[in-house]
Amino acid sequence: MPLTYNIPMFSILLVLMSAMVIPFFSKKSWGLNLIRGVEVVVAALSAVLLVQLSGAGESFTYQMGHFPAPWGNLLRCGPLEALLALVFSLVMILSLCAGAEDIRRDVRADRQGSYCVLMQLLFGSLLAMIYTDDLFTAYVFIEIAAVTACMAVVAKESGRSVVSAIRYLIFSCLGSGLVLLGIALLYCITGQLLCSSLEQAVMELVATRTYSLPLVVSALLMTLGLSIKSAQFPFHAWLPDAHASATTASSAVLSGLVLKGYLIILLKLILRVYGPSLLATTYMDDLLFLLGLTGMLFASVAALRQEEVKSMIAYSSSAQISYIFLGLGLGTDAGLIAACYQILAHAMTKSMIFSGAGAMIRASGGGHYWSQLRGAARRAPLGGLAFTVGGLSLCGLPLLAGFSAKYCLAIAALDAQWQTAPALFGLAASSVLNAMYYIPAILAIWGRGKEGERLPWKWEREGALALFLLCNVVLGTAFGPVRDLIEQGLNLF
Amino acid sequence: MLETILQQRYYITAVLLFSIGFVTLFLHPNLIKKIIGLNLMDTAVFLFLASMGYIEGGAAPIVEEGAKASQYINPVPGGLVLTGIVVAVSTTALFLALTIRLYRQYHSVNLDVILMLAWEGKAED
Amino acid sequence: MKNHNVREDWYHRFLRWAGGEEPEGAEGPEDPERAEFQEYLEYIEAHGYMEFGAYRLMRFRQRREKGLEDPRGSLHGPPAPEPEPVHPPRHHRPGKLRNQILLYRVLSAVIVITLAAIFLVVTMNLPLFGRADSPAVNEVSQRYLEQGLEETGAVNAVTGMILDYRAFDTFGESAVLFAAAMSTLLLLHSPKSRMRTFRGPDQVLSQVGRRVLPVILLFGVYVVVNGHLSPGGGFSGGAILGGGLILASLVLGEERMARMLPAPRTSKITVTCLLAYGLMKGYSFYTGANHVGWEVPKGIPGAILSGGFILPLNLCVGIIVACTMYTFYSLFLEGEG
Amino acid sequence: MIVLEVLLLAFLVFCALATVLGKKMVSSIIIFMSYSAVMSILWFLLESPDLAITEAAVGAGVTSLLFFLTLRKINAVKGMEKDEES
Repeated sequence: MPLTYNIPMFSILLVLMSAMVIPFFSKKSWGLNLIRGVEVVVAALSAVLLVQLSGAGESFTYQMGHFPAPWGNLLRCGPLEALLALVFSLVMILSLCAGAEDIRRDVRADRQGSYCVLMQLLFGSLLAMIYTDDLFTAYVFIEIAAVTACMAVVAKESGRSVVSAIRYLIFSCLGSGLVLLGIALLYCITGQLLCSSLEQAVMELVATRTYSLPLVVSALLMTLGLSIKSAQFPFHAWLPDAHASATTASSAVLSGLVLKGYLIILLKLILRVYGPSLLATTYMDDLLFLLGLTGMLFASVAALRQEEVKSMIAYSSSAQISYIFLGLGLGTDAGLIAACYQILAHAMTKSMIFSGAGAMIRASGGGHYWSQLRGAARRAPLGGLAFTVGGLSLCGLPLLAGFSAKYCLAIAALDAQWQTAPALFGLAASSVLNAMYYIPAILAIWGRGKEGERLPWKWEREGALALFLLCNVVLGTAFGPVRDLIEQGLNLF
Repeated sequence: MLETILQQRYYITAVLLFSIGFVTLFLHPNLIKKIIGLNLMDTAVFLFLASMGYIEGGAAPIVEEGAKASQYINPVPGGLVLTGIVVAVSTTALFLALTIRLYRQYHSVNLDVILMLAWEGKAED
Repeated sequence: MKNHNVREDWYHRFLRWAGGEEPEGAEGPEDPERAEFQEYLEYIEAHGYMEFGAYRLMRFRQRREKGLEDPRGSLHGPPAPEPEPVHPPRHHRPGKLRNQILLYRVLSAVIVITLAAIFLVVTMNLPLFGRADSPAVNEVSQRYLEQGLEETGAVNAVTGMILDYRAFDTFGESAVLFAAAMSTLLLLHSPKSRMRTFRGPDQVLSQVGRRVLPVILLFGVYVVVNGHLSPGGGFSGGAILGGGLILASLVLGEERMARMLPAPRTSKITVTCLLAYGLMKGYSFYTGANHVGWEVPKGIPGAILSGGFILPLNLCVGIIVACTMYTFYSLFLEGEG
Repeated sequence: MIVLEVLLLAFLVFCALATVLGKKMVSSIIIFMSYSAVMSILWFLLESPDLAITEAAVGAGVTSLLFFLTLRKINAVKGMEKDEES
């Protein structure tokens, strides 16, 4: 076995254990530097793995311990997982760099160590969700993500953040309860927990037509639980407050990454456990499609009415998550590719927008209403640029990441059956709605506002924002290669 | 029918408890009750799992050398439940800590009242 | 509310304790805030628990009518330089609370009935309870039971499974505990509370506790150490040990306990054990997947020093759980008095 | 045996309803404690002593203790008003 195959296990353990080392340091700044350093290492390792796997066109399973497949825990990695790990670690580093000042200001000095621990545990749990092939392991790491994400919200000292954190926790617990019951039901009728063995067992059950009701109900329960956790439209009530009241880095990570972690599990359920054909016969994919379609429109309409910049961005996250559901619900390979593209594009774009908005809010002395942000982009030019590019990307300006994802989705919709017209209509309407709230916002921040100090130049923040911009443009222009990579990854998933 | 009900008694209790706990966590305005609901929900799933592992006539899985698997109950659900219990207690502790923090600020454990106070506070900023 | 003449049984004393009252004259009755608190409590009792906080809202309104400044102003960050023309919140009017409660009740009844109906139909279609031919009994559990003894060296199949076959889950679970401990630390610990007043041990409790405490601690250690031989293991033993530590803090007084196990020390112990756990499992993950390296000898099944890494892992998990439980307790107690 | 089991299970559901619908939070939590105790007995009957021990220590012990501490905290308002005004 090549040495590089150890990378998934090694990166998960490295991240989790680096989080556990932090309490030993008494100097506060070390924590942040340590976790960023570890993330750089993980990003580099994932890049190496990605190059190797996509070059060889293979995927592999890695047994955790001395015991083979159905007995021990298993990790599974192919090009798609490596790509996701790479993008996630990049987003994590850049968000933490761009939001570093806000962390120092918003989080009390004696709590910054704990904050770093929790962020790193969150990242570790996301990595584990990407790589794991075992449903129960996935559940455990979902819970870690729930606990730590909730604390990422509450780390900022304000009454509002505690209120939104508790709502977040309530919904998280509801979601994980449903997921756990779904896993238990599935275990009850198949006796397996590993995805690969589950797939066989489920196929057998479908062929012999036994236990079909529990099977469908378990799929429903898990889908419902995961869509509550990823704030898909009717269940998004907790999202805007939680994401808006957190500190900048937390908002960027929560919106960009945490929601996607749950969707990756959903993707695994669809592809590895139930299989697309079962979903089609039980109309599950139509359900996903309709959820996505309504979410695209309603969440965008809700975003229109927001007077706070971060609330608006948070609602827009819910709308963008719906695109992923739409892609999953199309039920075709192209739809799945589009969903994965949207996962990557939205991870990059949304965290960039949050970071840019954080810089602008800082430049306006903490005001987060639109009227206070008038002219903020002149005070924090790179932050304003990041917000502008991100907004335009979500509206669908060509050559940016958001456009490529939408294009992918539109191509996928053309091949679908009855879904073509509604999907295209939804895409168009939601793009118009996106433009309706992002364009006025962009005009407002570049407009003439009250005079203020320019935000002092910090390499940490400006560098991170510039890299964000670069990544976004790369993801938008390198449409072909990225799409091929995803396609290869999905074939090997 | 009645025989099946009697046979599946554990599963039936578990799903009843799950629905009670789920709704309490979802809709009860009192935060303490919500946390109790969370615990009910989790223990319900654990009961479901634990009863799934039971085999009539099986012994606890303290194995002896050369024994047949059929002498014992299935140990897998037991292990899962052990993991789950600890996860549940962690979430509960976090939830309770958040409740205490909220109470310090709003002097209430009723989520509706808290939300109302928070909204008023926001409007007056 | 206090009635010293009647001898109360322990239950009522306990109820009063849980109700937040201090034992026997801990403070003077002339405290003005105390009177206000009493009024508050009476209001709550008159209106049932649903109305918690409504009194506060009422007082808040009264103050605002009198033109006093908003006491909660400091809670929501520095006041904005220009007051915003924000719409008054539409869906959180106080008069609506009662309707909301009604709505909640109806909705909960409906949801309970639907959920229960769906699940009941599902349970009727599940494999029958207690049968040996249910799908969950398959080659996986068979191997755990039949070959677990030689493969892991643990007599207790459950311990062998969670610490050897499925050790990654267990690592994740310890990480959840650690995350929860860090979160409560972040939420409830404040440097101000170093000046907290320590309460001495309660007389009756201390007499009983002194005799029970060693037994509990010993039992906890036994359960942890024998985790691979008898029922129990790191989690159950750790929880018992944690309970013992909590009892110790009640018996010996929090001050002595806090000197012996201050919060930084517990977190360092926890972290050391977690790291040890991670290193041991990292080693066996690596060697297991690559089929290289030295394998830990399994020992004679049934002996205390057997099962390879299982005994040290159990010890680590036990210490992690015990420390975390104690951390929860001490943090929840912090800032009282 | 089966009668005992059914009785215990019915008691569980009853406890769950009582603890959710009860007015007094203290008594709710006491009922929750007995719920956990019954649950641990049931797991003992299901031949899972590991779970029974853990549930008895965690559910009936630590969780309930945390609940009581929280109740004590949230009813003890003393000194909080002062904090906010300063």
